[in-house]
Amino acid sequence: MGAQDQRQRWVVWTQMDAHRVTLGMTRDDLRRVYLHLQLARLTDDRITVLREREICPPGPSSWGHEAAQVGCANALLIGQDYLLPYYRDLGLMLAIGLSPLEILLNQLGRATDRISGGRMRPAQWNSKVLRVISASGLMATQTLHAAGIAFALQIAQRTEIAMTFLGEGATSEGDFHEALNFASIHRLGVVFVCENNGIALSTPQARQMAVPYVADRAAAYGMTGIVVDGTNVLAVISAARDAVAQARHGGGPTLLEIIIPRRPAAVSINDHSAELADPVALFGAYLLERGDLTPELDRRLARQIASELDEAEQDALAAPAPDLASEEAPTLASPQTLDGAIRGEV
Amino acid sequence: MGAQDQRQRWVVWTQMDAHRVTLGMTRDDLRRVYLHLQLARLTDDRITVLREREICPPGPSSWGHEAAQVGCANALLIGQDYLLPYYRDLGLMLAIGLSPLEILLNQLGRATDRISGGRMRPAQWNSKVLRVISASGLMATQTLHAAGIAFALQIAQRTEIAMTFLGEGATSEGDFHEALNFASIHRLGVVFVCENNGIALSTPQARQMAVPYVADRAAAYGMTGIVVDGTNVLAVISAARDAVAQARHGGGPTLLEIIIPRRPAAVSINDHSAELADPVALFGAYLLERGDLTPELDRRLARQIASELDEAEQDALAAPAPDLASEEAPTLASPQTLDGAIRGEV
Amino acid sequence: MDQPPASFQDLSLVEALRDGLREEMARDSRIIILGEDVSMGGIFQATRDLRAQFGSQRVWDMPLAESAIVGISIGAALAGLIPVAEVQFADYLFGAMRQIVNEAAKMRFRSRGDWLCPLVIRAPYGGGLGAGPDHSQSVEAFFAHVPGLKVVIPATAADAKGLIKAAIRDADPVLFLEPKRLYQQSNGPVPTDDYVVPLGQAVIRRVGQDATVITYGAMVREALSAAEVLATDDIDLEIIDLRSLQPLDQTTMLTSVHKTRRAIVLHEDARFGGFGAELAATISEQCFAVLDAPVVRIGARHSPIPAHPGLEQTILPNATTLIQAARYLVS
Amino acid sequence: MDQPPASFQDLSLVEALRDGLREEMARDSRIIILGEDVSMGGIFQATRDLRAQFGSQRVWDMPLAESAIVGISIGAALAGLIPVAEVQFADYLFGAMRQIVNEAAKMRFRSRGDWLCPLVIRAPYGGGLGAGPDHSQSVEAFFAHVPGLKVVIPATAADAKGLIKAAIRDADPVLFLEPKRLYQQSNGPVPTDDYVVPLGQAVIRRVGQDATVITYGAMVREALSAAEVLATDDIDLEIIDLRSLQPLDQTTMLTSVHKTRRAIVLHEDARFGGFGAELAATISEQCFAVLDAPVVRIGARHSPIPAHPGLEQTILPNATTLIQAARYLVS
Ligand SMILES: Cc1ncc(C[n+]2csc(CCOP(=O)(O)OP(=O)(O)O)c2C)c(N)n1
Ligand SMILES: Cc1ncc(C[n+]2csc(CCOP(=O)(O)OP(=O)(O)O)c2C)c(N)n1
Ligand SMILES: [Mg+2]
Ligand SMILES: [Mg+2]
Repeated sequence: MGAQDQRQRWVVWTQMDAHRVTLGMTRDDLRRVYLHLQLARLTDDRITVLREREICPPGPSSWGHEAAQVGCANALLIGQDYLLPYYRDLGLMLAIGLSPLEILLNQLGRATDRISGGRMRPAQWNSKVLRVISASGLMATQTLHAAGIAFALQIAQRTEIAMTFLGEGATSEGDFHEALNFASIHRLGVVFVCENNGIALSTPQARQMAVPYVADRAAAYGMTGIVVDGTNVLAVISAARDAVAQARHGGGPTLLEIIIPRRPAAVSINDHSAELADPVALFGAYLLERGDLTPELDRRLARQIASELDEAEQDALAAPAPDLASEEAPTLASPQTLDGAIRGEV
Repeated sequence: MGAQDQRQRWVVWTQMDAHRVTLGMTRDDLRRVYLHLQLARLTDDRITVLREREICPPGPSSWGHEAAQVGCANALLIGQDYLLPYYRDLGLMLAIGLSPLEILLNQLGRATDRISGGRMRPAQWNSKVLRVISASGLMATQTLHAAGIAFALQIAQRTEIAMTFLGEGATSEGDFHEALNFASIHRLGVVFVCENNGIALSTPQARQMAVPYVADRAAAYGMTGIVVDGTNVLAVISAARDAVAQARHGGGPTLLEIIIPRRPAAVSINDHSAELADPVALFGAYLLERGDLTPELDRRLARQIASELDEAEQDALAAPAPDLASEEAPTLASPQTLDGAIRGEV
Repeated sequence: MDQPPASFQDLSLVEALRDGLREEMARDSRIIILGEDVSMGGIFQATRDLRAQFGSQRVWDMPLAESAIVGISIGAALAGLIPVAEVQFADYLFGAMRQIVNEAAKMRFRSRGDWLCPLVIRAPYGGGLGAGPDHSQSVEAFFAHVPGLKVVIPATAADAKGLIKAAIRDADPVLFLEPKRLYQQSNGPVPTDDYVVPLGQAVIRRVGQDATVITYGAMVREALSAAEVLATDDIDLEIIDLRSLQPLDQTTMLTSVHKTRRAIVLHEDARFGGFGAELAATISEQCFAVLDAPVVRIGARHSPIPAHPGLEQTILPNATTLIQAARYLVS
Repeated sequence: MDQPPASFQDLSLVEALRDGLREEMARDSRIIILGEDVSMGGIFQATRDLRAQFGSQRVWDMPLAESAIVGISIGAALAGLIPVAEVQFADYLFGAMRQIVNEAAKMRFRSRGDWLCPLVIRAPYGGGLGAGPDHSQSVEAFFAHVPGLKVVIPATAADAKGLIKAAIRDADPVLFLEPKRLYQQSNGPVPTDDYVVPLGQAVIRRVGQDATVITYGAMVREALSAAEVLATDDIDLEIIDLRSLQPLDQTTMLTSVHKTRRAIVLHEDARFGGFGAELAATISEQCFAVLDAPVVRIGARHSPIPAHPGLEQTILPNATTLIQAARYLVS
């Protein structure tokens, strides 16, 4: 490990120490955060393997986004606040309570998938009980829904908030502007989280916008704009809690930008610069160093998750494929619209 | 005249003095500007009268917008730079060379109207020779066209620029965001002029945005944002020339916000606070005070414009109504699309 | 309505519509109105006085952004409100099409019924007012084609009231298109009591024997006045007002054509690819054995709609077009 | 093409398309390509290598904003370029609909011909790849209905090349819809020389006697394979590929139906309010006297299109649907 890495590590540890104190997090809290980070990472890894075996369809990875997502989850009242995530938010979904089995049923589009039951491609999240609004595959549309939900909550004088997620590419859409504008006019209780990984498919940020930070866009709306380091889960929790508190208590919306690290080309155990870019490894190293985690516990945790994933994989593979002809038909569209025309009608 | 008005006037005169020097404007230049302001005002007044007589259809007035529009016209290479105005830009059109007759033919939707020949409602400007792009009745769509034109000009390494106009209400549209974003990414030669009159139909600015100035939105794009007083035509010329120069020489786009005065309830000759809110009266008073205009010249000018308007009104009323059945049909839509279906085909 | 109600009033279409909105808002506090300039009543005064009556928490002026109007409404509906959004002109719906087609119409489907969008989008549509190519369009064909969306068009004051109530009470998104040239017209008596016109029920506006005219919106009036003229020629038209295009009442339409053996489909929108094509295709198929002549389809010429009233007339169909077509068909 | 050209190559649809783009770009330096991720070739690789060949001033990655892609293209066209814009999936066109319908399609009209928009909007459309409700839609009905817009859909590699050239050379806006499930398929030989397939000319893909199938896009293949199966039953289908919906070649279609006296209209899009309604209505009207049976219309069920391939199949039509319909019709 080079001197620079050492120094960098020291800086991060110190920041983390400060955050855990401010946040008042217990050892159990910290371990739960770490569990969620690992769960996100290992589930994503498992999906990658299943993709290579052509069992799961191709799709995005949440590598590097774990701290952003788990961090935000730690700021919410789960099951009360409304969530409008995007396709990359695997870690968010796991952290608020979806099980690996639910994730894999969704990946495989099984009949028992409660997310969409094969109607949507995987990772278009949805959960009635967790108040996750069903996501389309379109960029930035959900930001307006989030503002609309917060608007309704304000009218009803409720204290739940809405939190929505999108990539930096999606901020180029007109809907993003319209959503931020409306939310700021009425000081709505909504948090717009931008997971900025610097690229949109193949398009780098520089071809997407002329500003260094997405959060610079907050100025156009007189709204709070925050940039936070997405490798540091405690920093994310801290920023997300501030934004949520402001939203919940009438202080209006926040544009919370989380900088996602670039995935290093190859990761080896002794490569500490790679560790620094990996939010999961980083937090593990920190907890180990501070004695909040032991190597045994770490391994046990990984084994537990792996066996849960094994079981989930088996169950998901055994689950039945969906069947529109049966009981699910009425939710296809409203009953009336189904009557209209019959395929191959002669 | 109260002491405060006196003082305010003195401040404005001083500012104007400074601008005329910086701009290097001759007496003739100043008089031409004044002529254009008066032409805009008197043509608008005439249209109002014709509306009251139900000869012209209802429509927007350009009262108070004259200095904004005439000022911008004075920054352009007319017939070379591209213009994408909106319905309120009567003063701009007159200043770049449309005649009162052309305006009135358009108001009446006559066959000889070269703007749209009755295809569009009045004031949806268009002129091939003046490089004014035909305007729709939709808000903010033209901002993307302006960026697209500037983009093409940049690719062709030309030095013409594009200037587009819109109200503050129209900035809420997603297209506005997408246009500014694209223009700033490529540092295009385009000036976005916002004529901020504080209201959109019945909706005040406070229900349109949470920022005090439209120009605050420039920060979201890393672009130049300028606010200028729309009662002071020389200040507008100065700001518009800066923006145009920057656009023409590769410095990128500007969001130029011009604050339009609210029309005072009633205007009397001795009401100087009203004079201060009226960009035409204000500039006239300034030129009189500085000896660049005499009362006789002022009256002669008004008479000349009035008689031109009289003539234009007569000619426009005498002009024929459009006739789609005749020579104009081919421009209706592309020839093929006209063939398709015939009204009342049996 | 099934039973004729007790008493009637004479109202314009826009007044009746407003009454419907008012009664529903009084009935259900979840209903909110939002749109550009709605607090002062909107351009056509459909929401006049509602803010005064129901307060500022029920009637909201929106920023000038149509995608936001629909997208915010979707969100508000998801959180339990029943938004009635006004889009100032139907032509502006194209700016909200992404939210309408890809979001509102698909929400029930994609969430397996977990999330519904009980929202109404109201928009004045159509020509006849010299409003030009981007303020005169008929847009029903674009939306009736979208699975998951309902499309409703009243032609009378009574239906404006009864249908807006049904639309508001529907659990799914409804596009409510108002023929703006009829706003100020009083056409038919409006029942004073609380009634609902169910979606998906056409009505026979005139009983006749010689040919069936299937139409909706502003063309209903044109059809009725054409029928008056033709009656003097001994041509007796049956006139059906569809009222709702999705769901579509095929039964009323097909039963009538089985009786008259001749059909004319009439709408103001461009003929090519218009909703009339669906109607004509269905009738041609279902009444193949009984039709005495091809179904006649009348619509606008395939052109943008000019603003100048004289020009506009040369593009849009009207009673005269129908009269010519009916004479040709029945002769 | 009128004369069969000298030599042929075997290319996939997307390769032929790319060849067409490449040849046009070499011919006319005003042509630029723009869209999301086009410099790396786009999701379906239609623009691969074009940046390398023509330089960064001819191929532009756009921000993630579809209204901008079309609006910027309109501006560039007005200033003298010929933009060929890619919208990554046709479903995203709804986000650009305001610019397409109210701006591009009306520019010639409203300016009395002063300003033209010679631009092409390319978009992959349709299902069959398990891409779900908002990445599988067929959108032709929405756009063929718009006065001022042309709509073109190739079904073979050769046509992809010939039609994209015609679209680029057209003076007005053209929506070019590419059946994405055919991208990687080689279907038919592609002439190597410079040729153009004029817009508005249908082609007879198979000559037959018993019934005419009018179709386009991905359904052409389904129709051809259904015809093979049916030939063993002694049912002989004539198959017409429209290639362009606006302008529409009515002559080829009507002449064929006059010959076979039976017609089936087939498309992948939802049947209700789909473009097939226009075709069926026109045939029913123009061939009234000769039709032996009602025109059969086949399209998708009125539902969003599910992602799961098994579910998707239950919604979209295919060769089997056509086989059943043809047997019923001809029996
Ligand atoms: C309206 C729309 N346009 C384009 C796409 C295609 N698309 C899917 S993901 C993507 C890139 C998104 O990038 P970003 O917002 O930065 O999110 P990231 O995947 O990087 O997290 C694009 C262009 C889409 N799904 N929807
Ligand atoms: C897309 C669209 N939405 C709404 C309208 C209706 N409309 C016409 S003018 C106007 C207000 C515009 O206000 P602003 O942009 O401030 O311009 P101003 O008239 O004040 O100069 C509105 C809402 C429209 N023409 N287009
Ligand atoms: Mg990204
Ligand atoms: Mg304004």
